[in-house]
Amino acid sequence: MRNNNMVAMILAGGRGTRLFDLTKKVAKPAVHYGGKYRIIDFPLSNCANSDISVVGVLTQYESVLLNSYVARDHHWGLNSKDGGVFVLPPREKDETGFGLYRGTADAIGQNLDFLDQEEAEYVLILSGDHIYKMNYAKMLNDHIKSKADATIAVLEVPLKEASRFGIMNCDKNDLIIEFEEKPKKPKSNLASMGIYIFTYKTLKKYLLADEKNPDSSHDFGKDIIPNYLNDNRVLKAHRFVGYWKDVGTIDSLWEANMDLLNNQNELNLFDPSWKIYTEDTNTAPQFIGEHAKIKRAYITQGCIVDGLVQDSVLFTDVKVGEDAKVVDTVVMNGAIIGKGAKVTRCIVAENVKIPDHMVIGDANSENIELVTKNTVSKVGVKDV
Amino acid sequence: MRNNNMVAMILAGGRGTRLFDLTKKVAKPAVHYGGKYRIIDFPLSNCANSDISVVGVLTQYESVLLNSYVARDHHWGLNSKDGGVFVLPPREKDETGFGLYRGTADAIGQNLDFLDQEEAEYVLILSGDHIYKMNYAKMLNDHIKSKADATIAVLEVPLKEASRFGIMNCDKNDLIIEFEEKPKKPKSNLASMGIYIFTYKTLKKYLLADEKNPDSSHDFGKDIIPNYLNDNRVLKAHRFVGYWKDVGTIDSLWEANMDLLNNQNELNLFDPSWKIYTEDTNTAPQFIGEHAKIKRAYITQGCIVDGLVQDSVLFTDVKVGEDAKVVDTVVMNGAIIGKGAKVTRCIVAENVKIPDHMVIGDANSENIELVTKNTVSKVGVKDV
Amino acid sequence: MCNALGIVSFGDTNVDVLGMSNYRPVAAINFLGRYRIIDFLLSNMTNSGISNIQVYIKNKPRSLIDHVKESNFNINSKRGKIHVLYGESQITQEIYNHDISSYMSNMEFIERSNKPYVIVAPSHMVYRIDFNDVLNKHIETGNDITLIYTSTDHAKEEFFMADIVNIDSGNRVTSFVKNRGKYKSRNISLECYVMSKRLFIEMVNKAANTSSLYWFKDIIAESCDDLDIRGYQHKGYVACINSLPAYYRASMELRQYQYAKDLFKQDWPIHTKTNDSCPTLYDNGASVSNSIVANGCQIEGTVINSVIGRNVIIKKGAIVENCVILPNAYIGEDTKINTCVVDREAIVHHVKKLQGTLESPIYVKRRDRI
Amino acid sequence: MCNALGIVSFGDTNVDVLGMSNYRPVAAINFLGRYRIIDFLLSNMTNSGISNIQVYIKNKPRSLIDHVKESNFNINSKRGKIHVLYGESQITQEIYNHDISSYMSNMEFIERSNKPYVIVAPSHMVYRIDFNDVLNKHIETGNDITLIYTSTDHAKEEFFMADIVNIDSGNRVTSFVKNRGKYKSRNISLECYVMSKRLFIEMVNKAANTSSLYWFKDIIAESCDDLDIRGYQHKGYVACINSLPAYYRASMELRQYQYAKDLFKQDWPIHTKTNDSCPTLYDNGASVSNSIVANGCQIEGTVINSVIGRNVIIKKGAIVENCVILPNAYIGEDTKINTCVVDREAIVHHVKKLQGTLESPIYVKRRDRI
Repeated sequence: MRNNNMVAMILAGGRGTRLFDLTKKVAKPAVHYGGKYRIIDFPLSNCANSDISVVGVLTQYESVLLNSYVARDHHWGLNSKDGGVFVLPPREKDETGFGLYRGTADAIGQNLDFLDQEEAEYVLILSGDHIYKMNYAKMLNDHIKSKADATIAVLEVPLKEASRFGIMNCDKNDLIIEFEEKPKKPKSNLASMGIYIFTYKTLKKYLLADEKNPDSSHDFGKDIIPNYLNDNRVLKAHRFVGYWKDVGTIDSLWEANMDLLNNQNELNLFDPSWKIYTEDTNTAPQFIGEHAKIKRAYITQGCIVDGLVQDSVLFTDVKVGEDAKVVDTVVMNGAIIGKGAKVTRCIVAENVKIPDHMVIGDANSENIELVTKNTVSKVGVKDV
Repeated sequence: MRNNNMVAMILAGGRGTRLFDLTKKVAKPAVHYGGKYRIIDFPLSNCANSDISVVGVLTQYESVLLNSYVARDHHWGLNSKDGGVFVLPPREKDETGFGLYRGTADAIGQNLDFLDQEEAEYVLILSGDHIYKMNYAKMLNDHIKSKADATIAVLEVPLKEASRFGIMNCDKNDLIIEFEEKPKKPKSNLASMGIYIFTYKTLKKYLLADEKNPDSSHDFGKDIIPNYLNDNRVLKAHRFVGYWKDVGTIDSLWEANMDLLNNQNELNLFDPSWKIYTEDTNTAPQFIGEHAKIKRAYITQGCIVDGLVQDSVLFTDVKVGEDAKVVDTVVMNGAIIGKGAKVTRCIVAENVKIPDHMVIGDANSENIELVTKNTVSKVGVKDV
Repeated sequence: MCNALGIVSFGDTNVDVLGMSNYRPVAAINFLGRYRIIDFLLSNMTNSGISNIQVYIKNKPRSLIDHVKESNFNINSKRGKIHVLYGESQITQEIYNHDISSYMSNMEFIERSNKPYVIVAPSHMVYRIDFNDVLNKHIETGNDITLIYTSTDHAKEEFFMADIVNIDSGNRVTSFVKNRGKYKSRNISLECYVMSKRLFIEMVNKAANTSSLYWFKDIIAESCDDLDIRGYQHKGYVACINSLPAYYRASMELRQYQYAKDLFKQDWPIHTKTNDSCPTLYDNGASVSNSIVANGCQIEGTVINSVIGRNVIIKKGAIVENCVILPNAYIGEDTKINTCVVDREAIVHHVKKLQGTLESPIYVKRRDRI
Repeated sequence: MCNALGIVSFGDTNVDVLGMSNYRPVAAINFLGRYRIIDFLLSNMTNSGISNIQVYIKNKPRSLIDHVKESNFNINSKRGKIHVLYGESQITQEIYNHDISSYMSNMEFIERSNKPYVIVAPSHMVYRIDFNDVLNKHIETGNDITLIYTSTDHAKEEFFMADIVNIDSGNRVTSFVKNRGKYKSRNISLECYVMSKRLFIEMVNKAANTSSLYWFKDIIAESCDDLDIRGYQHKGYVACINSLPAYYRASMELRQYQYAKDLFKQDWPIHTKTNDSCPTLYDNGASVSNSIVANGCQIEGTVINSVIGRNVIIKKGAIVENCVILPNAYIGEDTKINTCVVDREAIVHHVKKLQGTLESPIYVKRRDRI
């Protein structure tokens, strides 16, 4: 279905350096989350659920896994005849030679031929590393109704935190009259979510001009939006209410996982009308052994649990041995918690094997501990 | 199905400069051929028909169309659960930074992580711009049976032409004892087709070593195969019999199309047991009008013909007006031959509109004329 | 985005393409070389943004299920679904095998849809329409049911046994009668109804309670006084394929580009199951004019005023005139056939001459060898 | 690459999982939380490289067609095909509705296959096998038919009414008898036959000509003397799901990892239709042990020794013990159920206590509300 000719472009080039070892071999949008998902499943599923059929994914850094992950577009039903998920890395061209993407706007600017080819009428710009559910079709309706040149999704944030965000100052019709990047004295609490709908014809002009501007940083927030405002273009703020999380740090990734233990959480992954689709793993159901004790946990297929799991999230194929204790912890795919081991307030990275009886993490720690293969080999085994 | 864990890697980075305007905006493997196909449909369909499920396509130059074309892997049935067509352009890595592919071997060498991830046991190296039908499963059997480290598909060529090819000199068991690139005095007529099967574990070692060799040109023919031979590795020649064409020039592209007019041609696209799959276009059937005269032609869906078509191939959505004459000509997708126009011994490029009554091409020309938008605007209209 | 559930109904007992429907439902009959009849309606629906569609069939579901499941109607494969439904319980008498009984036995699936509207249409009416226009008009007017009709001046020759719809000056549907070919100019119902899902379910239940022989169109006809049913005129080309002569006539009309171009628009693709056939080879000796030809054919003979299906072989000296040849058929050397419908995989070889008439074209059965 | 056509047969009249098979063929019954019974056989076939498979069913094809078409069995979507077949003509008497009549009415599809061998197997036998090993052995030995069997010491309790196969010292099959539970140790036929396609067609024709009541296994049994039928012993875990107690027993066995691990191997994925459910939330109050749990569940109660299907909700204070709960069922607050099989979408709410026995577990019907 190509009802509205809106093409989504997901910016997925982020290195996510504050996630340390989790992004050493994997781009941030491919980081695991919530038991069975990867972060980029959220924008991709939102696209599928919003009747968008063509999605470009702009990748750059360490993208082999991410590229082959998103290329299996049938996971999100995005394999319709005219649709698809298209990986768009930087590439060589006849005219311009070869270079990395210089910024968010340049990433789109270098792919105008793709947007032309897909006959885009509107372009939806998304980030590959946010966790939320949003109906972009409604946002497009808003964009069309308000005859805007660009529509920006905004979230109300507490005013005292507003200075950490790009803030939109609007008139009473939610038309944007001013944009301030991390203002010291914010005039409003409407923060940009980095989600934009542009009417493509206009955007193309601005991007072509921006490509040639040597002083530009080629960024939507810093260059394109201000240019639109300078030219008195119509910019609409589209208000979003609901769960939204940018998981930039180990602590915020852990928190976002812990949110799922709350059966009232706003993200509500149980909702059958807005499913988050992901890779179909060939794993068996969960085997809960005879010594298992499970107190408030979020557990997915392929896990084999024979110990205590409390206030924790277990990802695909995790094994928890007899007498092990996993508390306040996120255990990523394929990790093994040995017999009698005790893990508290940690994120255990993929495929890490915690030896029997090892004790790791601290119930009173300020920060969440990231447990990697290195950690395990460094820390001694403490028998308790 | 992942029966044999052979991953195919299609080298599709060629600029194809000798195809001039046909490859100005499109990489050579994406050039149209045979009415409804693109050249890369042949290796991709061969993979599908040989039970290969994972295919990497290494692209580089002007690849937006090629990338999004191959990414729609359901066209070749290559969208099985574990399978897929994966676009592999050069990319940024944590260790090495960012650079173009330096040669055929480097293209594979930069994607060892992909091959590792797909758990390749064997790697099949293909070129994206050859037209042929070949069962790679049989070649793999040959490779396994002869316990080879590498197997190279070879074609018997007339001895006098052998000096244009890479020639394999073999023992009586078809084991390769010597490789000569374009030898002045060829000792055999077995030419390499640029199709290799490597046992991955061995290949990986050679590629890693080659990456570090500053004197290497990073090419399979010039570096990797000679290194294998130097080390007395087992190299098998796999004999291929049948239609095979490298369409590097306008003339050879034209010839390859004309071959299809022969109902005995070896390529035999009518064979239901080895179909060549391609994009599914939403075109109507062919409409043959009341003034149409068709003498020996190969015509596909979407064409509307009301003139004379003789010894010609019409691609998707071509229109031939009343009283037009199309003779010894290849007319590419969407081109329009105006009323009373006369086109002889040409390739008419995509979407070119030949005005009514224009006369173009010459029955006695030495070379085939490529008709582009430029040609049409330059040449005057001659009424005959 | 069309906020409606699509329901493909099956035609009543007046729809029977003699001979051909022995092998498959009318919906699954090959049409214009590369399509099945149902492709036109399903493409109307999916192109209008309807991605949840129920296809009801009476019997012989296999060919239709295979076709629908293996076609690519360009909808999201997770969110959308084309669901082929049929009564699973055995119906003892054919007379009880009507649309109402199918809807009743699959009511669970209808109720499960979260769309507020339904668009019900049979597949044997072939035309091109954007259902968004109809639904928007329906919502704007606020009436109970909107019915699509076409106005024709050929009601004597075409649309035989279809429903004539009588419409008053206020565009309100007042009654229906069968077209028995008595009058030239009439409004013909395309049997496509737009209404709320709630009303649809109500009507189905009412029909079931009224009579166990009622079809959905019977309860509609009976409700003209109680409900506000409005007409929506469709102005483009319409073919009503409810008999073999009608099938033949539509094929002959649509092989001419001036008629066909109304169905085949660039921005309105007709989706179907691709067969991955190569282009058609017009070999030495071929002479083809005024015809539709699908891909994969090998033609060495003469083809005039005909529709040639996929992978058909026409040998030297054969003359095919005013014929409809279905996929994979074989017309042998020096065979002369005129005004025939040759079904799939049939071989015409030993019989050297066949001549039918417009009113009753000769039908060569599926896989027949003559 | 297994050079064989896969044929999934349906079980004879002794296969009937009471209650559950009213709603779907045995092949389509939900199993182990997230599978259908047929997934194990189909995965055996596709993992062995068989990409052309015919699934024969007796009746109620819909649930199985939907499941098979929407699952991803990891085969090339152009080259491979899993074709669900059934008799389209009405069979007047159930006694004539056997595998031979299905094969006969779909002989066209069997003949069309270009594979020289067939592997015929019913879906109600659950085990893990690489058919390449069997086929290679068959070709090596050069016998007519190879039959897979398992040796059990539990023939008194299990495989009731399955076929006991008698094998001589030369590994040749000499005769079959029904297992009526009299003896402890027996060789049980898995009803899986490997032979050339030519012989298969011959046998089907012979059966049809011999008696219109013959099943395929009848003609096999009759041919022990004339044909060289050899046994191939399968050594891994086998469950024979031919009745409700057998279904229940297999579920109880396989919820224990020491049995299940024989079926679930890393390099031998069991393919099924994904439902895209989120992980399971073990909420405050949950206590779960010795159980299999699928995804999408919300558990606030106690679960012991049970199999819990996808999207099941178990409310506070509920105790589920020794039960098999199928997808989308709801177990209300303070409900205590023991030794029950609760079918899909059933709601156990008002009845606060249910207690079955091993020989006859209580069965709560699909969509029941009790």
